[in-house]
Amino acid sequence: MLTVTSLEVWRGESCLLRDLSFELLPGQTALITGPNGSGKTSLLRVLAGLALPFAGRTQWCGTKVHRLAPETRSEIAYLGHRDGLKNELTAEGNLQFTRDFWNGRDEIDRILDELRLKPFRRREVRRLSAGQRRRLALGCLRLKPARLWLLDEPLTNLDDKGVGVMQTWLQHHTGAGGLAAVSTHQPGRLTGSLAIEL
Amino acid sequence: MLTVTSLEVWRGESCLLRDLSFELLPGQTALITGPNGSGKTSLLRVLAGLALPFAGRTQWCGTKVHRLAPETRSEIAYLGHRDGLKNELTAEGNLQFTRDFWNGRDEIDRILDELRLKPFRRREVRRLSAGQRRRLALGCLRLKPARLWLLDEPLTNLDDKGVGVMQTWLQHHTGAGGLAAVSTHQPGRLTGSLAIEL
Amino acid sequence: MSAVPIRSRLWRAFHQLGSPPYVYRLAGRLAPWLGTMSCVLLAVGAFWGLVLAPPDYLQGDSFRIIYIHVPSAYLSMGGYVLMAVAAAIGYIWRMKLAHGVAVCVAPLGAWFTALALITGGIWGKPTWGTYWEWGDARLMFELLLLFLFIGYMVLRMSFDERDKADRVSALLAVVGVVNVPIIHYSVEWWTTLHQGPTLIREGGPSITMDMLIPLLIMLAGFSLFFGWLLCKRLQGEILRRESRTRWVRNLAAEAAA
Amino acid sequence: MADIFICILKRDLRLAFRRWSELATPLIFFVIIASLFPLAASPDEAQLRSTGAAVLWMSALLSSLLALDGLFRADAEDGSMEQLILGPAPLGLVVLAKIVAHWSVSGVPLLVLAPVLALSFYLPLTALPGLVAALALATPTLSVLAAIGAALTVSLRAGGTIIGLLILPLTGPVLIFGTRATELAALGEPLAGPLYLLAALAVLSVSLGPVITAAAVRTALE
Amino acid sequence: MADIFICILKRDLRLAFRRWSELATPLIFFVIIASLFPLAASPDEAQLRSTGAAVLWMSALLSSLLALDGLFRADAEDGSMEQLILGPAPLGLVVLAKIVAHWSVSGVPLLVLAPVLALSFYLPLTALPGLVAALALATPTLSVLAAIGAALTVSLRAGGTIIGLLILPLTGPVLIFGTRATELAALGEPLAGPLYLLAALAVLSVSLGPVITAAAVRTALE
Ligand code: HEM
Ligand SMILES: Nc1ncnc2c1ncn2[C@@H]1O[C@H](COP(=O)(O)OP(=O)(O)OP(=O)(O)O)[C@@H](O)[C@H]1O
Ligand SMILES: Nc1ncnc2c1ncn2[C@@H]1O[C@H](COP(=O)(O)OP(=O)(O)OP(=O)(O)O)[C@@H](O)[C@H]1O
Ligand SMILES: [Mg+2]
Ligand SMILES: [Mg+2]
Repeated sequence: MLTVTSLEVWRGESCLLRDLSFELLPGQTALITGPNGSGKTSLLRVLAGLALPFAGRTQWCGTKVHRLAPETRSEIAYLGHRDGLKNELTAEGNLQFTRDFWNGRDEIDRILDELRLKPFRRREVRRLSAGQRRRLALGCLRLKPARLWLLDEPLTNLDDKGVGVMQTWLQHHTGAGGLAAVSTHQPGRLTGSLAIEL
Repeated sequence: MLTVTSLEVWRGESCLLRDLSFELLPGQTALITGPNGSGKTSLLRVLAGLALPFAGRTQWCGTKVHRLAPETRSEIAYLGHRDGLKNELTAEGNLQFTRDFWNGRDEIDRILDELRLKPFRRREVRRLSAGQRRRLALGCLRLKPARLWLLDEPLTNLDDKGVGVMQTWLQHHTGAGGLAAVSTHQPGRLTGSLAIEL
Repeated sequence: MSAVPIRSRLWRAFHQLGSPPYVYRLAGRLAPWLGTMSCVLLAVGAFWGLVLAPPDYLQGDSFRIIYIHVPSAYLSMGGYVLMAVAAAIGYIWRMKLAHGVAVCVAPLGAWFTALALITGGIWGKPTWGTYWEWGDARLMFELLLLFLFIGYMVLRMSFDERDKADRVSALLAVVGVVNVPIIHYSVEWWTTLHQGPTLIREGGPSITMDMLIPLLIMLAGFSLFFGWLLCKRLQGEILRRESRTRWVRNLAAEAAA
Repeated sequence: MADIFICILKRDLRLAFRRWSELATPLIFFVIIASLFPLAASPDEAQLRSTGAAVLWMSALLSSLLALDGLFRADAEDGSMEQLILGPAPLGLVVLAKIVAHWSVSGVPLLVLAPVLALSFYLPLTALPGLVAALALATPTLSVLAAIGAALTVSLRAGGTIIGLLILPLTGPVLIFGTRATELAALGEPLAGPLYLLAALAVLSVSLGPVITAAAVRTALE
Repeated sequence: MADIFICILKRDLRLAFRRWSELATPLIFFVIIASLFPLAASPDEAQLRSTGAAVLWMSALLSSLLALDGLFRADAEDGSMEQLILGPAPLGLVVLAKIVAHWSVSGVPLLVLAPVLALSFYLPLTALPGLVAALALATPTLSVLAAIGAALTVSLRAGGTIIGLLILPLTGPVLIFGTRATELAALGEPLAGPLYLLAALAVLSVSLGPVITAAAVRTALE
């Protein structure tokens, strides 16, 4: 129910995408691939409503994404190159905040467990390793009651186990009727029903 | 000629490495692997002399790394999780600064070309995509007249072509008698003569 | 024509004002008129004010700087309001051209503010015995208005994407508009050296006719001069903003031919 | 709504307390400025009394500007701001909660400390309630103005310094009414006039400020 | 050695000019502080003259502190500092170059502007050379002190404000000698005494400061 119609995205002086249209239905995953600088991040930011397209529309259930009311906006969850965690809070503190702000699921313990972050739950985020931070960011994503996941290279810095967890979660999410658009440089490690090559 | 003798590295309350010893000779590449949080970054920072080990020694040509005189120190080049580029300078400006500061090779054009960053040479770094930035950081590394490369997940955010370039450069570097210690989560994409599993 | 309801005619006019080529041509056509009219008015007003009008019974001839001071002071404030309104329109309706207007007004407004400050200072010496009085509210807020103009320009220049610069600095322009009424009422709210309202006040202007008329003429002349400068700058700004569009390239081709 | 407000408030307060230095320093800044000043000026009583109010207000203004400089920067740099923008609450509300959190760790202690400093500037004891009232009404406005400045410059590296340029012109009225109130209080005269004006400014800025700030944050990070 | 110094100097100057607003704003900050102050205080000439010097020095101090806050923070956050630490030059030299670069974009314009402000505070014309000389000797010390503070706080999020806490007490002597020199100059008396002291402080801080700063940076990033 994410509908993209003849989208055109510019960055500075150059046109990155022209006339991109696709429709993402419940249960589908779109894998966005393309060389460095081809516009994956720019596209995902437009889909999230963080940036405006030059032309064309991106609609979520019929409404333009940057016009969504706050309640509906929370059906979309975005995870960019940056993790969006607070360095000064503990791992658990970050998850708690996400849960309270997004009015999310109460599954912090289970998520910490699956991510193997239990031993670090009381450690400040800035003392975590790069991969541990990325895991935590994925944990925050998982807490949100969102139906559409927009993920920008979620596998960065993850080890094999971490990749495995992400794969399971993604299957779970789409299996329950969720949608996902994921950019990645390792398309072999994720499965998608829709391939968007930039 | 990097000699590591019974190294012990702590981070906060926990011991990450105990009694690690190895020797890296000219022409060799050490691949450092291990799950998230196993201490790859910590080890590389110790090897570079940025952090002090709890016990044991790391020596470069017989001198402890954090005691190296500035001239010898420049034989070691380190690239961490962060790119170490100035956002406000152009791609070319960053390379030029690295060349001047390190008294490095005069190969900016060739490097920009190999990295396919020629079209972006005059673009400020903060307007580059994540992968383009990582490429540029690798370009800076390549300019330095260093014999030992310490690379922390150099392939992050790179596309296939970028990975290819890195592979070639690494072969080139070790082929010419250089040394390298590289941490990675994708050991399949790099070849090493020494495997260090944490 | 008469069948078109007024609402939609207004709407069409508004729409046309959003079209760069239309405004470019409009500004090109208006500029010569504004230029000549302002020259004439300024010449007449200057002659009348500086030669014909009688000297002030209190201040002698030094009062004649009023013919520069008051118009530039009014224009500094009017300019700010114009800038803020244009910026607001640009922000709300995403109209790039309105941002262009705000951008053009800013330096003009800053110059007129500076002129008001300088002429006020010069005038202050003979009347108040000092060029500048720290702590006089009108003077301070006029200075702050200059800082606001400068702040707007500095903020714009610190962004390197024009779109973002437009939209972010528009917000600053809008917030800063509170300064304008403060400047106007400062002489009533605080006891100041500066004299109270003379022209815009209840019960009509408190100034003799033979001083008032040349002042009004100068006021009109200055305003038209401002408009002329604005048209000129706006044309340049439009070309810069639209340099990648077909009509500008056609224009350049015509000019070359 | 209310629980989202409280949730952001709690987060920002917790962050502030994690970095207790951040909490203490605007204050100490305020104290040091206000106490270095008499050192630099000649410390004679009559003169100190007459400039005291101005120095107090200037340093209150500067320390609140400094405290708020990082209000959005940290969030913007680590990507949290994007998450807050996309969250299920109106951004204006989030911004308001952040401002309130910041005010309660930077403004409130200032209210407590100001009387002490005022006494050291030889202001009469009877003037203190007036001074505190004026500060209590003025600091919210200052916080909101600083927040607007912080939002406008959030994507600029030079934010810290440019904010001063953008916002100080707007703080003029607050500063004038504030010192006026302090002086009236020192003379023992009624000071309802300037206090009303300060209150009006506070209402205006607290109601409109967050909306403008939210727009600025959103635009700057676009 | 020399070319590495110049190379860092060039880099930092270029970074400053890329963000020319960063260059202009400490200055404008300085002007605004110094011009808002009389608005808050009662603007009578005799009093302005007597507090003028103090206000000038306070605002010079604050604007140079603000300008230097980010001296190492930006480099530390994007990972460049690690590269500079591991580079082929003694870190003290690198730090010195960075301080010089910053001083020449924040201190020098201040020297140019101060006389103008001094005149508007009714300082006599003959006092200006003394004022400029004092500022020229004092600003390097202030820059070095600010750099030490910036280095000590580089790994803390709240650097911006804690820097004031750490550094302001140390600036006491500079401030005292500086205003003393200005006052002497205003009275037309010989001011060699405070100038010598300022010069001694400058020599001391420029020779020892960079080494201390380098050590602080290295430890902070360990
Ligand atoms: C630097 C000093 C001065 C500044 C910054 C200044 C500023 C201004 C401003 C901003 C206005 C427009 C106010 C409004 O329309 O609400 C104004 C108007 C005026 N000024 Fe000045 N002024 C200065 C000095 C003087 C002096 C010395 C005189 C004469 C004694 C003077 C006489 C006037 C008059 C007659 C008006 C028209 C008032 C009205 O119609 O409301 N000004 N000035
Ligand atoms: N500043 C710190 N204080 C305390 N513990 C830390 C600090 N930094 C990292 N750690 C801990 O040290 C361990 C090793 O971290 P390190 O960054 O070396 O891991 P890594 O192998 O590089 O992991 P990754 O693959 O995720 O990058 C982790 O468990 C981490 O939580
Ligand atoms: N702020 C900006 N201004 C101008 N151009 C930009 C800006 N940000 C990115 N670009 C350019 O836009 C293009 C697309 O960037 P984007 O980040 O979307 O790429 P990407 O597909 O995500 O790449 P990567 O795989 O490296 O993450 C790049 O060529 C980049 O240089
Ligand atoms: Mg990307
Ligand atoms: Mg690591």
